Amino acid sequence: MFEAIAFYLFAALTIVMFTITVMTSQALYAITAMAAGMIFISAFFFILGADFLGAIQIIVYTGAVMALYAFGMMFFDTTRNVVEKRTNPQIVFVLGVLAAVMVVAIFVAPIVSNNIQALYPIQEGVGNSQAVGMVLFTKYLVPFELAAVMLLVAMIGGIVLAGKKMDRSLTLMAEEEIGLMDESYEPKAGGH
Amino acid sequence: MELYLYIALFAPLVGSLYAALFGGSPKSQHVGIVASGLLFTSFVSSALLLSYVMNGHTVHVELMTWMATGDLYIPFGFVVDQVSVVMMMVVTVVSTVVHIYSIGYMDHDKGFNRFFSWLSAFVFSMMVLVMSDNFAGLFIGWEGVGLCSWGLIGFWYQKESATWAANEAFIMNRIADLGMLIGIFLLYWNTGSLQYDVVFAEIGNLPLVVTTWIGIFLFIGAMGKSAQFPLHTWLADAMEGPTPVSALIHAATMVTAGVYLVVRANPIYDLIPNVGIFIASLGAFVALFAASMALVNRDMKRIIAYSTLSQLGYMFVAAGLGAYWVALFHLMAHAFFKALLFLGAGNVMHAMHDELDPFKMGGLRKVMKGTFIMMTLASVALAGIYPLAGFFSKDLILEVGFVEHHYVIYTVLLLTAGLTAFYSFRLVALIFHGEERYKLFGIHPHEAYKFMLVAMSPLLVLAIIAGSFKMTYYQLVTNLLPSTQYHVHSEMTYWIMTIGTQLFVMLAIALAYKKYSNWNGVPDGTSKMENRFCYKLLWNQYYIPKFYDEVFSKPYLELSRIAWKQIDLKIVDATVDGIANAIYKTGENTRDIQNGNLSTMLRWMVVGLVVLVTLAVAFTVGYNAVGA
Amino acid sequence: MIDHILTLLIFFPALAAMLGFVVAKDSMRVYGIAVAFIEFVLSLWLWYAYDPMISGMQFMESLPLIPAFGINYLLGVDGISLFIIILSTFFTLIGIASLTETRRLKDLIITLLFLEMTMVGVFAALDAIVFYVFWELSLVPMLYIIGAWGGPLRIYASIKFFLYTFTGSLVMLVGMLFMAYFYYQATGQWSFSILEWYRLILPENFQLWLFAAFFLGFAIKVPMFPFHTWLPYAHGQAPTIGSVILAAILLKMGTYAFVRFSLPLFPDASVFFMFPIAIIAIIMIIYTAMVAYAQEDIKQVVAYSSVSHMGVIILGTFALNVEGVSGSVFLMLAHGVVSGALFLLVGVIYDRRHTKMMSEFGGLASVMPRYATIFGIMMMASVGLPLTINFVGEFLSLLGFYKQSHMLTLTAGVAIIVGAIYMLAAYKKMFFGTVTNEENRHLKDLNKTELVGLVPLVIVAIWLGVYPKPVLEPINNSVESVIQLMHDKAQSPEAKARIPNLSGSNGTISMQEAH
Amino acid sequence: MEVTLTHYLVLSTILFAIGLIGVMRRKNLLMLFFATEILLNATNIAFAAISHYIGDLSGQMFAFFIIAIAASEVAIGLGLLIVWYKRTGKIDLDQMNSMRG
Repeated sequence: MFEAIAFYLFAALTIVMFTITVMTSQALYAITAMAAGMIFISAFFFILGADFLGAIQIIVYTGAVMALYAFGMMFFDTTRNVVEKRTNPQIVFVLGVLAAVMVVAIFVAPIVSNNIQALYPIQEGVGNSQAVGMVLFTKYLVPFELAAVMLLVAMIGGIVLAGKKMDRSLTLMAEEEIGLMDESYEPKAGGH
Repeated sequence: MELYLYIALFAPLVGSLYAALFGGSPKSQHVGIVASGLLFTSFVSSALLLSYVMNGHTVHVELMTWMATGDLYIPFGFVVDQVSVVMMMVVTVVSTVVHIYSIGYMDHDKGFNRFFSWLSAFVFSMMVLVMSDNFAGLFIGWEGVGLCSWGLIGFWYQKESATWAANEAFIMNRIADLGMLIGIFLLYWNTGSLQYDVVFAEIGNLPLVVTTWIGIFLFIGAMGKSAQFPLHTWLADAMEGPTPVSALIHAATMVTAGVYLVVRANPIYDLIPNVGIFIASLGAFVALFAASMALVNRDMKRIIAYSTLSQLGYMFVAAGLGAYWVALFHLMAHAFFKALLFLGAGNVMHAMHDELDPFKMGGLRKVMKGTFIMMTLASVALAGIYPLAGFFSKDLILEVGFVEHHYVIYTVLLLTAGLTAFYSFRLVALIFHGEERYKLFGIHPHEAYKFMLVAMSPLLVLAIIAGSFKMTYYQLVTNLLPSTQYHVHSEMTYWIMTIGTQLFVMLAIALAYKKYSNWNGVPDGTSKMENRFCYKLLWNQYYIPKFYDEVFSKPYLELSRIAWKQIDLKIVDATVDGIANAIYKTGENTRDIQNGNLSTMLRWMVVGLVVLVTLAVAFTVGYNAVGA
Repeated sequence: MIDHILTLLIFFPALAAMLGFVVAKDSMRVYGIAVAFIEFVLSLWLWYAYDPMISGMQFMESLPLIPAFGINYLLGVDGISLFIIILSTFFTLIGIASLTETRRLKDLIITLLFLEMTMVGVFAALDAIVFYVFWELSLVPMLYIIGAWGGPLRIYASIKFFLYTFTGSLVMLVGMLFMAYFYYQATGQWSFSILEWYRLILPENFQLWLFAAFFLGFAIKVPMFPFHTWLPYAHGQAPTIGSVILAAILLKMGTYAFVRFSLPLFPDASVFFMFPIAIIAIIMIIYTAMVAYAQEDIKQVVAYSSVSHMGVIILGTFALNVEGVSGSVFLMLAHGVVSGALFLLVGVIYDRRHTKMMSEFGGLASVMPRYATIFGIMMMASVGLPLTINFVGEFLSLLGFYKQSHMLTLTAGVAIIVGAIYMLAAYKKMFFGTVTNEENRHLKDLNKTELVGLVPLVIVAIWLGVYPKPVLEPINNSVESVIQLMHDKAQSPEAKARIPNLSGSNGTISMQEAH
Repeated sequence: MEVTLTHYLVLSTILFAIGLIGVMRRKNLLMLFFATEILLNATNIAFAAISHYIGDLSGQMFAFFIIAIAASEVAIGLGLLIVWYKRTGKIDLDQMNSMRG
């Protein structure tokens, strides 16, 4: 009972939050609503008994990712309303709903739930984090390491990309100067 | 004897090739002489063969294989038997005469050499036709004479009417040839061979239906060549050709090929008397039909052409009623006097500077005595007056009709005989008697070259005496053909019939003379008679050419245009181009997907997702449905 | 050398064409004629060495290309292909010898020699893949010839030609792959050898599908109604030499392939589709003859007449008996000679007047008597007069089909009437009457170069019409083995009944010999 | 009133649809990124739910990796975005048409 109430409550909250994210024209509203939505999602993970995942969700998403976005937004003019030219908004909704309906249709089909067997059953009496750790470091070791490397690469990539010529603000330069910069840069690239 | 056979057959071919060698060069007398000489050789060989055959032998040779595949085996085989030798004699005699005559007739023509090339080629084809020992060989000759007839009708190719007539003749013959071809196919698939002897031996074992169809299809072939209704229109138009051509091809030889075919295929037609009666009825109809058109025509050559048509009708009556030897006999006699008539008409034409309207002539007997005598005698023979050739052959056909109890046919033929006499002498009277109307047109007629008249004389002799060969001929051909004698049982009836016919014919002649020998002026379409419906009907050949033109030629052209412009270009081709264009347009339109706008791309991505998911659902549902 | 004569025949012109790039421009013509002549002599040697009494393949060569999939370089000739190969070399020779084109002559001759390679290759190939490769390759030189030397609409025409035939052959390729797959299923081995395929008896429903796939490729090539519309454009725009080769040889690929593939591989399907195809053939015959009659351009008349005659060939092929199939194979040669000659003749007048509209002419018989004579002979051959080459083929084709259906043959026989109508009408328009157009008054008659091309064709047209035996006999023997094979393979009772059994009447032919 | 797997899946789908709508609707690149995050989270819920109801940890593993990928994506994506913004001063999707064919 408690579970059900929690589910519906958080479901409603998440949907509302994400709808705001998608619909609002204020970037700050959007990011705030999204951060909230992320936290509410972690609630589902807890309900589902995936404690570790819930924790990760809060740490990584609400912590790291949202912080990144927040930092990113500092570069842009976020106070201003986001003006977007929209063409055929109906199509967007129709397509979205159609996709949803179809996916639901697949999910509710009996064939999906009946034919699946557990490969790595959840062991009784073992905590979620422990169980996750066991699977992660045995069966999924290689993907895990790869993910780690990927994160590292992403981190370095992010720094390199965003930090290129940080000493000179491109926004304050005239078009010609940027053009010149590119020209002076490109021969070097060609020289490699 | 084989040597003579080959000489008879190939001498005209050599003549043709010789003439063709000089085809491009201007007139050279020697071409005509060589061609005529070679034909004479052919004639002599045929005569030798005749004497050989009269002794009761036949010659049968096989030159080489023509087509052999599967079970089909067609050789170039030639046979000289009692029937073909008669035809050979007719062909070679008439063609030799015509060749010699043509040397004079075509004297001033630029295409002199070409003419002889075609003419000899024609004789060769005709010889192949009559001498072949199988239906395929017959068909070679059959088409060959058609080709030569095309070349000769359209000999003066500058003339629109001549080329038109040539094409008409060829195409009409082709229509009939299709029937013949089908007949040949039927013969092959039912008897397994096309050789006369094999076919005739087998034919009795076939179901009657098949035999009937064979008979019908072969006769359709004969109808085209012999210009029987409804394929008759080409013959009158074929008179556009030079007159010797008309004499040789469109009177004496080619048009009788149909009769020859029926005579040759007599074992088939013997089995199917119903078809025979049809043939006879059609023949009788054509006889009357053509004679009626000849009554009013004002073109000398066309009148003779209609008379040919009419006489062909007689022959078919005889052949249809099973009196094959009678048909062949009339064919022979007719060839002589009709060729003579045509050649005489050629002389008149020459004299009158190619004027064809007999109403513009008159009184020519004074200047053209020889021609006058010949044409008159030929007309007498044609009318069937005793003791000329026509009497023996034509009266015999009447007797056949009578004896076989086909009284309707008999009556029709009798009536036709009267008409024949009338229009023949209408022509003679208009040309040779009465006022010299040609003077109005400032023409100075002159008699033809003497050697032309001399060349014609054998025909004259034959036209007079051919009747006396009757018994010899009868004994000869009945070795091969059914030897029914056609005698009216009662002596009394016979004499009444014969004398009655003679009187009737003479009456017709007298009427013609009375009406036309003192003709004045040239009719100009205003007289009362010319405005009568009957006259107009006959004058316009029962409107049949017009009918053909309106119902077949023009719609065919129109339909062809539609087929090209509407169907081929607008439907078939447009569909093909339409498919190509559709593909091209699709590409053109879907280029927007690749417009580089990321937002649009995202949308398309979602569309793709939806489609894929939908497919997944659909297939799952389908799979489950089938699985259940 | 005689063992490898087919390889030699295929690749000699290609090698010579390669060498041709270094030959000086002025001597290219002589070089081309020499090469084509040698090739022609080689093909005659092939004929000389060919044993007409053997019905199966001769001079077979085999070289594995992709052994894993059973693709071999497999060549061989029988009576059916032998003469088409000779026809190809003959027409290349005639075409090059009577070439009047002056623009980029060198390129043209090189292209023609490459084309010759592909043509001989198609007819000599016994491996489906090799066949397909040559089949498609043949499009390229032709595309180039039309596109580079053609008339004003040449790009449209050449692309249409290429895409149209290419589409058809792709479907055919799919059919071939399926066929090979079936063979693999049946025997556990891959093979693309046609002779191996012959042994395979397919279930009837597979036959129907495969037949349809092959049919599309062949039908477009032939071209059969309603796939024929590329042909008038191709002919209309192609230079004379292009039209000649196209009409004489390339179209024969389709009909040849019917005899080589469709009939022996799918006997039941052949019987099943016999009547529909016969009806299409009859539509081709009559409808295109009518279209030809309506044309104003003499070249289009000849082009449509080609389609019409191809209808008779198809009809003969689907007669499924020795008479009909032999006739149709013979008619392929006949049509090649006659339509090739007619296109050459049209080219002659086009060279002089640069127009092909019949209304521009009239009365040519008096200006150009030699031309008129040869045109007349060829026209009569086209009309199918006895003692010309076409008659033998048409007669046998129709005769053969008569066994299958009376009514259809009667309808198809209208060919001899409608054929006469459009041909005579065209001839009348061009040659008869008086010279009305002043420009025509001083046209030159045929010159030596043109006569060199035309006289041999006239001789062949009459020689084979009078004495077809040397050609008909080998054709007959090979066709007999094909028919016997079909009869033996046929499963449905109807097919057994429709395809005659020859071993009863002619005990020498058996399946083993066919291989 | 038991919450079944289907409930979660439907929720996940709804969130996914919202994300999709956002992806299609947004022209501002930053907002577009937000929408992709929603997409990823929607799947995460589905994975976790399936993992729970089937009793298999693999689902959680996938969700885990998805989070890792999302993090990397944000890092790289934002970096690129900043560079782009520096160059053009705009982050409007419609302006990014250098891929136009």
